[in-house]
Amino acid sequence: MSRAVSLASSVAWVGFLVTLPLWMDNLYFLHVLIIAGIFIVAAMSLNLLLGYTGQLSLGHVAFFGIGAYASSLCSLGFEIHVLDVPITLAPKPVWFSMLVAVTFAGLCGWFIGKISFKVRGAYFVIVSVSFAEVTRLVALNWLELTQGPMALNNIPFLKFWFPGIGDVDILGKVPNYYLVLGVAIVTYVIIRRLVHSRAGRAMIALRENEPLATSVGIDVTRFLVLATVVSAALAGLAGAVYAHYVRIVDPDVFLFIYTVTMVIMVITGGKGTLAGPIVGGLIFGILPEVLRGFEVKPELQWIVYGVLMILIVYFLPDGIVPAVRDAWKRWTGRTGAPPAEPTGTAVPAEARP
Amino acid sequence: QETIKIGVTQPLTGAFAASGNYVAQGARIAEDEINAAGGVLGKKIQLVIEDNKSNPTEAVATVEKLIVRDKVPVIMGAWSSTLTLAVMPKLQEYKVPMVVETSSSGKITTSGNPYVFRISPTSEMEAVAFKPLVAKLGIKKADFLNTNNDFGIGSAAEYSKMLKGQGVAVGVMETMDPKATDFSAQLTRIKASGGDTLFVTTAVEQVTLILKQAKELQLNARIITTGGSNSPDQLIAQAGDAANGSFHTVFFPPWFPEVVTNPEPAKRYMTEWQKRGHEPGGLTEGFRGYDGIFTIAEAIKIAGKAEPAAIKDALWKTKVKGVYGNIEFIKQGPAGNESGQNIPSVYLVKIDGGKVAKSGL
Amino acid sequence: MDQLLQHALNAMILGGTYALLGIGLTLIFGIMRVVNFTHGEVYAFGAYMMYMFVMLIGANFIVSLVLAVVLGVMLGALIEIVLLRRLRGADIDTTMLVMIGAGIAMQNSEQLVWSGVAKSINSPFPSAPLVMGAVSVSWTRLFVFAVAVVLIAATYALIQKTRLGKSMRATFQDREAAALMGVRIDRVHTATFALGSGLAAAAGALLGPVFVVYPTIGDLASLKAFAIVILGGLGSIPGATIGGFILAFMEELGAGYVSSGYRDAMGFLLIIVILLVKPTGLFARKERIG
Amino acid sequence: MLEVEGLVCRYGKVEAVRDLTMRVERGELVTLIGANGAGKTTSLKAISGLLSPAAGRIVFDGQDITRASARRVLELGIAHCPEGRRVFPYMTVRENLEMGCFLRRDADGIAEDMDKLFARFPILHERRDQAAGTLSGGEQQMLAISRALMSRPKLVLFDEPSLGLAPNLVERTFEIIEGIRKDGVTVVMVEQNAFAALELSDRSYVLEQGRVTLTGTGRELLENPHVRQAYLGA
Amino acid sequence: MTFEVREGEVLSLIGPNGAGKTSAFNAITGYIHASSGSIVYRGAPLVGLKPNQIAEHGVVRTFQKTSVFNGLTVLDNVMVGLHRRAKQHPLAIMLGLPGVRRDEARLRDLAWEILDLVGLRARAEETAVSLSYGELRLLEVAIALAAEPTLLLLDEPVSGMNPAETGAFMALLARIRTRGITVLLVEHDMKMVMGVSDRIVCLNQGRIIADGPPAAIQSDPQVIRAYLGERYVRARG
Ligand SMILES: Nc1ncnc2c1ncn2[C@@H]1O[C@H](COP(=O)(O)OP(=O)(O)OP(=O)(O)O)[C@@H](O)[C@H]1O
Ligand SMILES: Nc1ncnc2c1ncn2[C@@H]1O[C@H](COP(=O)(O)OP(=O)(O)OP(=O)(O)O)[C@@H](O)[C@H]1O
Ligand SMILES: [Mg+2]
Ligand SMILES: [Mg+2]
Repeated sequence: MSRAVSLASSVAWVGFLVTLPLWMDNLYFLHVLIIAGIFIVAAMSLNLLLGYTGQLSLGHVAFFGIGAYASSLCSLGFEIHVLDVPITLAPKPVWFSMLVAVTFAGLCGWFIGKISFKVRGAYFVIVSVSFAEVTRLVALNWLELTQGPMALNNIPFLKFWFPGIGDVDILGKVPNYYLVLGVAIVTYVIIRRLVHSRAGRAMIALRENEPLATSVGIDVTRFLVLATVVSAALAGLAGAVYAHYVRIVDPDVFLFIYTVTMVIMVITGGKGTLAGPIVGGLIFGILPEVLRGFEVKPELQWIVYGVLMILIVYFLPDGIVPAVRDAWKRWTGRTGAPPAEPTGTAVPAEARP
Repeated sequence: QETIKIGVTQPLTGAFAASGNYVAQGARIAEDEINAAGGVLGKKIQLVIEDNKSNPTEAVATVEKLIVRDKVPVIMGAWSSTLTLAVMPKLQEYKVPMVVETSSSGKITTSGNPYVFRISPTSEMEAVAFKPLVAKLGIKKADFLNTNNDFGIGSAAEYSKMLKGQGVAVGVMETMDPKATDFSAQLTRIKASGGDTLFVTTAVEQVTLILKQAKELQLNARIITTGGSNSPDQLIAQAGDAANGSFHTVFFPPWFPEVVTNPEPAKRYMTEWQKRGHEPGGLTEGFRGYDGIFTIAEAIKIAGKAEPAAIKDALWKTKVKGVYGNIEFIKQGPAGNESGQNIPSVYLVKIDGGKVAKSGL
Repeated sequence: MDQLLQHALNAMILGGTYALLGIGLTLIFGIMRVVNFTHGEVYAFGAYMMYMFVMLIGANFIVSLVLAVVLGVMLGALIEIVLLRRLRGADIDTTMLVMIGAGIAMQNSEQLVWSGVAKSINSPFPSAPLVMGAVSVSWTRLFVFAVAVVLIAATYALIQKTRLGKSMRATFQDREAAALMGVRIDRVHTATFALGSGLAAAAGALLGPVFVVYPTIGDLASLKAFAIVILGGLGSIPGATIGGFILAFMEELGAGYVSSGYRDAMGFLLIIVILLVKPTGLFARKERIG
Repeated sequence: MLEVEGLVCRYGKVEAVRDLTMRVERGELVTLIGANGAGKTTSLKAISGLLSPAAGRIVFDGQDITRASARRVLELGIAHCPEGRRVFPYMTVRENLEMGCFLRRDADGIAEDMDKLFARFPILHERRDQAAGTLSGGEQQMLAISRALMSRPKLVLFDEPSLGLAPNLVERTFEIIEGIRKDGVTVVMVEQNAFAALELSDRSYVLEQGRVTLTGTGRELLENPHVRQAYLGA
Repeated sequence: MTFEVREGEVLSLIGPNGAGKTSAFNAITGYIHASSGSIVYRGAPLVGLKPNQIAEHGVVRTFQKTSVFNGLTVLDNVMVGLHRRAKQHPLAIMLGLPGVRRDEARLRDLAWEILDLVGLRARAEETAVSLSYGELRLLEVAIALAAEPTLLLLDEPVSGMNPAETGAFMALLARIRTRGITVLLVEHDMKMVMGVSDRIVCLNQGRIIADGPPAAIQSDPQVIRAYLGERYVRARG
């Protein structure tokens, strides 16, 4: 796609999304879009790790949950006792809490990045899952701080001050919709800039061939940690937005299924592509609601969801966005399409060194 | 023909699935009975039942869905105290009343939410009712094992306060996650504590396992379950002889329907339950849904229209002869924002030789 | 002291089934490198089959156990043939995604068929426990432990003493070269997956009567199985066995002396610590660069 | 002994081999030469059953093996020593050799063959309990050759056996291959080292873009100006 | 073993398989840790540094097994190689400062220049997997060159190439030399080794058995016995 076409289409998209609440009066659908949007932000952040550095993080929800809890706790205030010494925090404004949450999630990302990038591949998968489980169990059991299974309730909503308009409450569907839209655009821009730079290339290089990447002077740990920090901070942002929208968080935000949802969005959309998580997020964010329209049992909906996932992997193994892009290339008759995937009966296995 | 929608949010899956499903089945019986008798205000009622998956955030989502998408004027739910507490702000936000059929935490009616109307007893009511039995059972030292949610923690707090007031020593207070299945560590500790009575507060699935595992570990303390969601019949069926000797509070004793305040609706409910082939073990739970829907239907009748504000006002005037007893609401909580609370009866039963026996209360 | 002994006994018994679960997964994840999210579902399947045979059909307990395991093996073979065979050579993420999809579909099918309500299974063993001084253990758990030990030994022998074991290793190191040696690749894949699944089903069928059965029991089981595999080193059967017992002891002692709420966190903390101290896992393989 | 007729192989839409015809007589040493990507490896894979050809016929000892499985082809007596070594990296040298005779059941014969190979390649004997993945490139190649011989094949397909070997080992390798041939085993060899290969071979085929463009005895091709210019760098 | 590479020369390392050539490369570039001994480059000790830190000193290698970034285009492969020459701070990147864009443009020009040098300009937009084998090996060198080496280590760059392709590669090596880059070469192709080296070191079992100009090495009896073999000598003459 030429630059002009892509620019025009992104302007059209943003225009469409900005005007959507003006003519869409189905509040429930707006709600679905908000939740999908929050997950898209999380999926975009996951894509930075999964798609660009090639590190399969199955604990990404930990950062999302940490963001949600940090922002909620900061805005609600708390009093805890560490070794009988009371520590209290007075409630802070929501915007400030969200900043704290993003920073804190980023710090957790830094910590996890530092300690876990000694291990790669399958081990990293498990370390990340373990990290998410541990955070969930802490949220579940540290009653004094998190209320455990009783959930943090009555989380305040965000207030913005706009010049000329004054205070705006981000409460209810429409304001939250715009908030999520804004956050999503910012996330997109940050990730886009990152991947089209030295840093992004370093990450991709690590994914493609780590020994070779280090041989040309790329500091593996540094860029993996950078990717985790940015990714964790953005996921934390998504979590904070989520918490102040639904206004309740419980330890189940750390559930594995949410990571899975993000992974599904990234991979079906097309990992390592900028638009992939958005497309995947829209499909898998809205699909459950579409299925609900058929008035079938929820279990059946989920079965369809699972089967659909399998079919997408079979028929669009690289994800939807690359498939569409290839189709577009073929349609516009461009040459230089990448060679067809090996589909011979015997696909050669990688020879070991 | 247009119908009047009534929202129901129950845990149909997850940790509290058994109880949630029973409540939903009881609610269905009430729905059919009301519709067979011509519905309310000349319209049929229609239950919209959503599964809150035993999770507070999901519970909020179901209430949101019921109100925003299905536009129900009134809701019944959400079984567990935690789930109920979670959805309460949404009721306030959308100004829709909810009848609470199971939850026991005191906070629900004391936090100043004028949209909740509870027909089930609070833990405090239960503990107070239990007081005379302390001496009768000869309790000297008690241990606690409860879920670490509002239901379990609230109950343990009320009971331990009451017991201390009676001069009973309190040993260990162990908690568990509502989804846990292996309690050997907690029970080993409780055994080491050496109390004569163990108070257990959780849903029936975990009670079954606790009875079995206590027996395996030779825990000799008398086990008393509180909260009324312990389905003695199911315990007998699933825990076998490990259930013998345990005590259970219930709010409806189907084994002796003669003792209840209103035998008439109780018999109707029990007959229909049997006819539909539902689990007999669910009788002690299903009646909550049955009563809840009747209460709501009566309120709609009094309101004269299916609108949230009108129904809320009408609930204060509602009087129903239910399985729970004579249901009517008294005011609780801060003045101006009171919640409704019903005062039902509490019963204590004992399992002996694979049978449920009366036991004092 | 009594308390410690009791905890140790509990851990020993639990370790047997953990080991079973871990060995099953080490075959599939450790050797085949399939991040198998159906493992927990096959575990649940085994438990539900046990429920069906014992409680609904009223079959003999031992017969039911055998049937549940056999069906688990068949289910594993089916998953491999239908879902994985066409993905030969695909990367680890792709197969993982398919397995997640399959896991979601399976879990919800279970929910659809059996409802979300927990089921319990009666065991034919006397409910009075075996008492040894201050400690006691139920006969059911003892039986579970014995069967687990037998299954572990049998699997170990199968991998070590048979040609199947060697062809498995060859196949998953270099599929094409193994084919050139005369190994029937498709069969090895199916056999490995089926064997692993059979062990998961066995673990489910054994633990079903000890605890209760509900559709999501597989979730935590699967995560723990992954933990065990990592602890013991990918693909190592003795490793998975030891890992299973380590995890059980960690959990039980942690629950007994630290906090029961953090019971399930113990294993995960252990993984994090071990991988930090020894980043390549307990049993690292040598690889060369260049 | 081996006849290939009109062989066509595709990878997706890429036609790697188009219309290849060649024959190998019993006891012959036949080489295939050609530039990178000419389809040499693909042809060998088709013969040994790793690839199913899109068209054509492959007959070995009177049996049609066009779409036979790799196992069947091996049973009939064709061993394939693949390009790029392809040893089992996490198995020891000995285990690799044992895999080579996976289909054989004669323990004595196996032991005898293994001793013979260890005598030929003392370095393998020295490293018999080391994981094959840690061997140097050349060591791995020796292992791969030995492994192919462990099945006592009638016909061996060698795909670039001298790749990455030191000159003296290249020489040794060719000696070994000559030796194998002297033992009565038929050999088909793909080689980049065209000079040595042509010198050694009875007959040779030149592959260009999936087709045979030239054929003749090794000596004839060595003299051929086109071959000299394109493959011998003269 | 002890040997020295002189500024600006092409030094070849030869020796039987398993002699330790790749291991020596790995030790120099930090992929394995030498058990003892020292590696000093232009006065700076390299032992104990990580591969990327060693690359910072201008010591860059290629790999025995062909190694490029498979999924990227040829141009992007080289862009990755230019990592060391980029000046972009992560925060500047995320904020989208104009300096970053300028730097990107500069890198792109550098990348084209390198592609011209190795002769891959025409294939710049193709993904690396679709290159022929010979082109892949050129790309490897291009990536290494992009990292601005002062010492370039090549591990068997022409293995698997036919004589014609090898000739082309030798020409490239000559062009690299004119840039003042020192080259350390490991190769089994004697035509190449003898053709391009200033000096040859022959290893056997981890030890140096000969060191000298090509002509001397070719006739060194120890080298012939351990490495070259009789036939090679006969063939030459
Ligand atoms: N798995 C594959 N998928 C797609 N194309 C392939 C695959 N393997 C080989 N090819 C293509 O098929 C053609 C023939 O490849 P083949 O490996 O048979 O060549 P070759 O003659 O053995 O070359 P070399 O000398 O490099 O080993 C080449 O164009 C190659 O790119
Ligand atoms: N990770 C390892 N573990 C054990 N031994 C190793 C390891 N890596 C290399 N070796 C051994 O060290 C020796 C030197 O290997 P190296 O790869 O350096 O040889 P080389 O000279 O490059 O040979 P070639 O020319 O065949 O590539 C070999 O005998 C090899 O088996
Ligand atoms: Mg080839
Ligand atoms: Mg080497």
